[in-house]
Amino acid sequence: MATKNHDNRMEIRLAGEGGQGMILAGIILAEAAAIYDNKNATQTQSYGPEARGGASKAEVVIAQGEIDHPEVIIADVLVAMSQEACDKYAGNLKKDGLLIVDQERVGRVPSSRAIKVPITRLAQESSGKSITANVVALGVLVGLTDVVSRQAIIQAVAARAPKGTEEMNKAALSAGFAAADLVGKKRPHKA
Amino acid sequence: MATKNHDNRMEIRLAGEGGQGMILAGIILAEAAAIYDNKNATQTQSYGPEARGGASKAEVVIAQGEIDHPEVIIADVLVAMSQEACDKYAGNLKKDGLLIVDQERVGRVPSSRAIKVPITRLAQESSGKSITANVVALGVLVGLTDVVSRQAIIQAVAARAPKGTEEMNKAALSAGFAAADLVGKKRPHKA
Amino acid sequence: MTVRLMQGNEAVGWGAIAAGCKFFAGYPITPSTEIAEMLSRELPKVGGKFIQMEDEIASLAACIGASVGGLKSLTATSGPGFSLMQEHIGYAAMTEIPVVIVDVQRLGPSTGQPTSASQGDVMQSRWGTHGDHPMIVLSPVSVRQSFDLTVKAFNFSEKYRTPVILLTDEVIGHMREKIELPDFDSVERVERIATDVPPEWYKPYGDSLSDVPPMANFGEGYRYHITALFHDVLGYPTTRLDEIDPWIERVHRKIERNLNDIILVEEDLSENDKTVVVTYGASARSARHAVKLARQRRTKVGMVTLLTLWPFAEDEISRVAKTAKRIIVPEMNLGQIALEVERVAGRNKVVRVNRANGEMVTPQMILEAIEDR
Amino acid sequence: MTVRLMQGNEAVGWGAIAAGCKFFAGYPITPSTEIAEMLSRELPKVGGKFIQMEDEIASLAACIGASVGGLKSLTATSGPGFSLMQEHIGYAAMTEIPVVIVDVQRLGPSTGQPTSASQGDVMQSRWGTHGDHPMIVLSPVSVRQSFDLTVKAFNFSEKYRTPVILLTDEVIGHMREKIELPDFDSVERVERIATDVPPEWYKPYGDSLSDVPPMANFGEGYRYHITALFHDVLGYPTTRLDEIDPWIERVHRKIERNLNDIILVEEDLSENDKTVVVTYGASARSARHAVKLARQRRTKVGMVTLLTLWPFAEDEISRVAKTAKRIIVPEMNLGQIALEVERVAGRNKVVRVNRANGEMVTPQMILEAIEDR
Amino acid sequence: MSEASKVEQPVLEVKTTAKKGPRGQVTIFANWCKGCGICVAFCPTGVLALDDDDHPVVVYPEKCTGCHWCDTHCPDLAIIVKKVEL
Amino acid sequence: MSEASKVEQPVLEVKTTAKKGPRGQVTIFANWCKGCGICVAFCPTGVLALDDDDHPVVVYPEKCTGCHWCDTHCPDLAIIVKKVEL
Amino acid sequence: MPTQAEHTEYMYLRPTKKFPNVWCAGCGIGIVMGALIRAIDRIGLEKDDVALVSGIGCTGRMPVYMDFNTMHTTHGRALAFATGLKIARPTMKVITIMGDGDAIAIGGNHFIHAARRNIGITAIVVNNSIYGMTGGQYSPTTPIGAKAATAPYGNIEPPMPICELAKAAGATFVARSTVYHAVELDRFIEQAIRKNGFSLVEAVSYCPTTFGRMNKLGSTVDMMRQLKENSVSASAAEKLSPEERETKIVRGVVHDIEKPEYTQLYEELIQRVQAAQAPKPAQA
Amino acid sequence: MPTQAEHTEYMYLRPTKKFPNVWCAGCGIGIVMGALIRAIDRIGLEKDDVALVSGIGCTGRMPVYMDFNTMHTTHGRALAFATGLKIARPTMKVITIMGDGDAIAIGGNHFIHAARRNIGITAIVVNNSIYGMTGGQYSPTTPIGAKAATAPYGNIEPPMPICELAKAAGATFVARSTVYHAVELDRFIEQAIRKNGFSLVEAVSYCPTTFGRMNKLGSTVDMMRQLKENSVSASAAEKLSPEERETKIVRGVVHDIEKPEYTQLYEELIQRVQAAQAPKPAQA
Ligand SMILES: Cc1ncc(C[n+]2csc(CCOP(=O)(O)OP(=O)(O)O)c2C)c(N)n1
Ligand SMILES: Cc1ncc(C[n+]2csc(CCOP(=O)(O)OP(=O)(O)O)c2C)c(N)n1
Ligand code: SF4
Ligand code: SF4
Ligand code: SF4
Ligand code: SF4
Ligand code: SF4
Ligand code: SF4
Ligand SMILES: [Mg+2]
Ligand SMILES: [Mg+2]
Repeated sequence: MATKNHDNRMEIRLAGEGGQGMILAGIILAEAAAIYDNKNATQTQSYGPEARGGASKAEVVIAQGEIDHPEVIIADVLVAMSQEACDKYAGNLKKDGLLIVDQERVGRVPSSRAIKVPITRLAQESSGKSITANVVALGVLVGLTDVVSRQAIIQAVAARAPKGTEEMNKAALSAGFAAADLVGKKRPHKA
Repeated sequence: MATKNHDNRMEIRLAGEGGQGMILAGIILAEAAAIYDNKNATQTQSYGPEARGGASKAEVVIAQGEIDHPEVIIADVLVAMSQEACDKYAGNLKKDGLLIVDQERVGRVPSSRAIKVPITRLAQESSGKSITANVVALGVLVGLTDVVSRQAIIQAVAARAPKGTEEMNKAALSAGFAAADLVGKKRPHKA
Repeated sequence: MTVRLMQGNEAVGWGAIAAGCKFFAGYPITPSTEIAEMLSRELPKVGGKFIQMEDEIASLAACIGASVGGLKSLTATSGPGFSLMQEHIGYAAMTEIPVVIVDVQRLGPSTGQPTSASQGDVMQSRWGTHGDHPMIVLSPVSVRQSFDLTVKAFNFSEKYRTPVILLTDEVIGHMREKIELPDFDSVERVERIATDVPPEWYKPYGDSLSDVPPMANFGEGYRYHITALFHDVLGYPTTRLDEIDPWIERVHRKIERNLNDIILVEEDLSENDKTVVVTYGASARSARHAVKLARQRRTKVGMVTLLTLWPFAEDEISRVAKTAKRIIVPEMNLGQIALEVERVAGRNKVVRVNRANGEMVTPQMILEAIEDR
Repeated sequence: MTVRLMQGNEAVGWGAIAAGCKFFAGYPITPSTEIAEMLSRELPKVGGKFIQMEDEIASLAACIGASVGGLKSLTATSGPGFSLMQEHIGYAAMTEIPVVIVDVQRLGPSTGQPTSASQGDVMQSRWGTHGDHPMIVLSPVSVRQSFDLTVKAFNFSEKYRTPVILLTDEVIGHMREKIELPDFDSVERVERIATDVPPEWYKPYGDSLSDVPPMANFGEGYRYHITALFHDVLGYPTTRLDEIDPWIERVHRKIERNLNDIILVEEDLSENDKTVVVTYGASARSARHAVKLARQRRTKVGMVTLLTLWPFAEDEISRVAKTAKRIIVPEMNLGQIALEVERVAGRNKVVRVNRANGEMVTPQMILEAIEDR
Repeated sequence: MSEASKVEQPVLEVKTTAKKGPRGQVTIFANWCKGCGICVAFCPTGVLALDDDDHPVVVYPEKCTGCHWCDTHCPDLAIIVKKVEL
Repeated sequence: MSEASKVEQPVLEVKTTAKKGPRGQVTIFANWCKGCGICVAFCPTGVLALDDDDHPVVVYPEKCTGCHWCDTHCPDLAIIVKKVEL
Repeated sequence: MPTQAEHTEYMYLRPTKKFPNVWCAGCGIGIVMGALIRAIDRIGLEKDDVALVSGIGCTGRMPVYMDFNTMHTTHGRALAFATGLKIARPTMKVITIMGDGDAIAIGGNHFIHAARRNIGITAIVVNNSIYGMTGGQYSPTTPIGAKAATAPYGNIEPPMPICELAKAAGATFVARSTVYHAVELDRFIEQAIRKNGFSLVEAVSYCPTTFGRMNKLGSTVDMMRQLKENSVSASAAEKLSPEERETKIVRGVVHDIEKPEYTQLYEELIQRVQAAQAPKPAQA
Repeated sequence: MPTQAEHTEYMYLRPTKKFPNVWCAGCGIGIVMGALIRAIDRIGLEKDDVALVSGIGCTGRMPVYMDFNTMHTTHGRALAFATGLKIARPTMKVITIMGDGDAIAIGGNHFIHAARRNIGITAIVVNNSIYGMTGGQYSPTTPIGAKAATAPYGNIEPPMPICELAKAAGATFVARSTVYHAVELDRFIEQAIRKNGFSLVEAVSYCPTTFGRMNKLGSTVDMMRQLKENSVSASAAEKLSPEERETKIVRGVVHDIEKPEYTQLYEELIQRVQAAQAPKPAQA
């Protein structure tokens, strides 16, 4: 559908496999927007077909004004952490939308404009744990798009980090920012 | 309501206490009409307010043609085997309707035209068992009104009598007929 | 067969036997218990089986299980038990397993008045379980129809692979009326459509030219899976929209395309009836009485008796509404089928005649509505 | 309180706490379980009690028992559990015991698709139990409303001595949104009307100037009887029509005379909207989106959001129908509230927009309906 | 309230060898009595009998030992036995 | 079918003092395996190990006694052990 | 002449609810009612502190006559309602009155879970081996071979041992007696009510109207006599052979142990949680 | 290299249903599935003669993978559906597969009544002490003190002894083992299926994803080890003190008796009724 979005509506989809923490990433992103940037945000999610494991997807909508339809209609940004996720959701991305993939997990991308970042590897390298890949992904996403401010995402990640993992997560986020800076700002065109 | 009844509709109510067999009497009467007189009949019933005992009431509607509303609208005949039953239902009797009461159980009657028969006593005397009072009542009712033929009620009673009680019930029915003959035919006026 | 005086409940039992029912599971409840009692006596005679379960939930579950095993199955209950059966009515609808459920309506809500009559479960019979699915509900007007519609209920349930509800009431269920049962061999019996493909090819939920896929019984060589999760044509769970949507469509289509077969109404109309009574169940008895009285008084009035309550006879009532100025809907509730009549015929045309205290709507009440112009 | 991102289900839990709820009994089921989980954590902190019962039937029973003991009580479930609760919803209605039931709708029928959304229980929430009785059903559109309407649900239930259903759905329940919870002390809380007569004079079901008799809690000196048989003003079973009829009338009257208080709608109408969207729950989010888009395109379109689904906003929709030529009813089911809209507004005016596969109705689908003249 | 009490096997105080004079005074409330006959059948000393109407009556008041069998077992709470101190 | 069978307490045939050569041939089907590590942890003779990807691999095939612990316990039916007749 | 008002039982009957009761002449349910009242009277409970919760059935009609907090719920669910009430009012003596069908057929699950939780409720089951109210269909306690309205050829299902079931599920006091042994019955009920935990008394009764008639067991008096003759005390039962014992109703306290009661554990939980929440006092 | 097709278990998997299964890595439910297949294989049943009926839960997902007549019913009601199926097909081996919540929480009543009737169904209960599928709420078998999603302060309800309950209710074969003891488990399942009557096998399992995580019990491997260490065979249990025994999972056959099976009794009833109905042959 046409996305003459009200109030600078931004639609972000984070998709991967169960266990990669994409839903948590969505929550953190929405919190960054809603609590720290004082915008509005909705976060929704869906689980894979089976009880455990399988695909997992979070959607975040961010806007200045009220958000009506809470789900992604057609994404401004897609972060795909698995090939399956990329295949499944790349079709529902705006023509000028931004596709970020984990370089090592997504071999085939549908467009040459896709931004490939070795997200999981950066997680391992920066924090010593590959499970911070979701935080690296947030760093890349925010670094590239400013859907929320860097300050906001830093606060949001810090607020959600379990005791003792604060530094690790901070490092992962910074690694994401750095990777984004390297790629160069490349915001999706907004209507 | 006005009772321009279709097809010679006759409405009979048999009321008494639980245990007096008034519902069985209703069934027998309806069977006499439906099976042995080849008319149509419906039989309905209601129980007292409480699980056991209390008031009990059977209604029988008999007609040549189809019977629509299956319950008594305003009775042509009321057989009351207890004071409570008489008090409760005498009001719902046609102006020219027939009221038959068990003389020894119903002290107050609402109209001097009520037919008083010592039904339970006749049962005891004729059959040796007061539980045949319901059959005596049928005898009186049929004897007085011809709602069904005597032959039909004789057959219907016989068909329902438990093994070994055939004679007893026959005697009770005859006692009812005899009592009716004594009172003299007094059919309710039919519209 | 001979002429007999019989209760509606008993006639339901005989209807089940005539239809080929071989299994009954139930839990006693007034005013339905006579059905269970007569079948506990009669089923073993025809090699059928009767079991009293620990509750109504288990009763319907056992019926569905027995149906999967190949036996035509029946349960019977009343309000409180019917409420408990709702989850499994949905299960049977979702898995498309034939089963017949009798609800002999009594006065509710809740325990209410067990020995009093009611038509209070009309909407529940359509909407009592969660989620969307079509439902066939039949409602008899007489003892004879209690027999006939029980047979119909079994036939519909097998023909369309669906639960069918026989919605009767305390008046019809307990009333005794003259009935001459037909020879059971002469009764039309529909059997479930057997598959004619070899087991490897069998698709329990699809691949049939009609909207009703053939149903294999367990134990006859067709091993397949049954689940009330949304499932694909093989019966396996699915979350794919391209498998869910067709299921929903097919299951509605199988009813909707066959409304001509399923919707049973009795019309007693003449050309330009300005007043029409739309009625069903016990109230139809009072309505007929009132209509005859009105006609005796030369009042023109038509009557439509719904034997199939659900799916609602939308076309029939629309047609009536074209000419009728007033549609009278007598019910032993506070207005349930009247909602549908209002929806289809227009609210302003409908005159509701309600009684919800356990007593029948009287002919007088209906007559007054007919004559009150 | 601070700004937070919160799920609708969690907001229901906080709404309960704010309303003074002190008891929760439930049985886990997706997608409602977060409500139970948060209350198992939060209730003991405020001296309240949480118990997981052996099933949903027992859960609602325990809530009713606790309410009789004086605690405001809540249960939460989804489709299959909601079907099981039907008998006791009727019990609470019949005995006039306040209790709040949350149904977080998921895709049915039957097991369906536990993690998918639906608005498939709208009719069930009104008609799911046997017999006739009124029912209050509220449906939130946002996380904040999940909080607010939970408070309302408790307040209505105490004020009118009735079960109240909060009919939410998987979208609203699981969605996270920005919310600033109010100071709980500032939230309006309605307490049940205490009796002011001495025990010998107390009539639990009558003798009050209003239609809602005061309710005494067990253990506080007013020993009385509760039964779901029809009962007299003292609570004793009765079969007398002159006691049954007044009960039925009063219980309906207590709702019908207070429609102004109970029926909550949000109207976004301008004078001569020829097209109006009537919506509720998750679909209202899509509808708002579509309406804004349409208005951007200079299409005139109004919108009515039903926060109270039952009793149905008959007057409001009648009013809208006077001027509107088309009323669009988007639902995540196959047309449920649309039935009522059709009944009240006329069938020919209503355009149904349905999706019953677990996905939200999209703004696009609604927009097309709006613009398709 | 929660102290555990010991399991006592109760012994009915039925002594059929009656001392002089009654030790119990029996009253039957006809309005509550349904005439089941339990009291009559089981009174250890034959104090009661059924009348023509199948209702119990006290026929040998002097034989009553006040054992309370009848009022303890009347399903309709229609009998009262009062101990009479000798 | 209904004859009652005796209760036998099964004895695992685990003999860690391996005879010469393997007595079992282990195959792991990676497409079914979820990498839970149960087989690796409990193989009595240490035939298996987890690779970098947390998936089991056969590292000492010759040690396998064919005891069937691993294929009996794999929750994903992802191992097959074939007895090798010596 | 004494008046009814002097009768102990009468003191606990509702002045506003008219007798005679609904039960058939001679029905044992009334005897259990008498026993219950005597037990409550002996313990000396305040009427306000007692709640009677019943399900549907002839037995379920018992509470309405008594002047306590009384609640007639739905068929089979008395214990679930009672659970909520007991949690709301832990100091109240909550007593459920159920028929065998009510407690063990449709209500079996609530029965075993109330027992498992060891919630401080007393369950009284009037076991007449039949569904009385609906007219004599077989129940889960109907003996094998007995006739019933839905077992015209004799029942083939083994009866459920109510007391043993309660014990296995976790009840802390379990006893069985009969309406013939009304004094023993009231003692057991007294013990059960005094118990701090889930307690069960199975009161074996009879239904002359349905079960008695269908199985040709004679009058009420005959059925009382059968209870007397077919039952033995636990101590006497020990002397019987297992086969003989099988055929007897064994009366006595089946089980009596101590275990923490549910609502008390919950109160402790609340205290624990609230204590952890309370701001720590500044160090002295 | 052997192919999967040679695997015994594989012969019983559905060719049309894709693996891997739905369960979390290392979940014990899959081990029970293997044990069940081995048991059926050993008995040598025809696939057509076996029906698997399950309820809702992670455990309830088991039947779909296996190439029998399989039915995934509603939560708690598997045994009620199975009862109808067994009556319709008395010669079929009907096996129900249930989680602890499924069988004993919402399904407790069907459980005790199937046992009471002694209907020839085999019930396999995978007891992981938790509601796995809904995310780890406490179940009627959760140990006292354990944390769960709805017991954040520790569970206060005593667990239900599943085997003892079945025994009290009337089951004729009852056994308990664990997924660590997979070979013993399949032997017990074999015995249970061979039994002509209601038979129960409690397969003690674990849920690493919910219960394990919330109670910090470590990995799947750790939880397996705990099963090994916390369980004893029945014979070993006899040598323990009662207190020690309390803390252990006792494995073994708890109960094994002979009693007429329900569907056989019903077949006899039918024969009896039909014989009485049949016209008497003319006297010779
Ligand atoms: C849900 C539900 N199912 C069935 C009934 C019908 N019913 C009422 S009482 C009863 C059984 C009565 O038997 P029991 O519990 O043993 O009590 P009794 O009458 O023998 O004292 C039944 C089945 C009901 N009221 N509600
Ligand atoms: C009537 C109903 N209530 C609740 C649920 C939700 N539910 C699904 S599975 C489950 C419990 C699962 O626990 P268990 O039976 O122990 O199986 P497990 O997942 O642990 O194997 C629940 C409560 C449901 N599907 N239906
Ligand atoms: S026991 Fe009671 S009811 Fe029965 S006869 Fe004696 S006094 Fe009357
Ligand atoms: S108290 Fe009653 S039973 Fe005892 S001796 Fe006196 S009359 Fe007889
Ligand atoms: S036990 Fe099975 S699933 Fe687990 S690691 Fe070994 S092969 Fe893989
Ligand atoms: S069969 Fe498996 S467990 Fe046994 S020794 Fe070989 S690899 Fe190890
Ligand atoms: S039917 Fe039976 S149980 Fe009910 S009151 Fe009569 S005798 Fe008692
Ligand atoms: S949640 Fe628990 S029980 Fe369910 S599959 Fe995962 S580990 Fe197994
Ligand atoms: Mg009983
Ligand atoms: Mg479990």
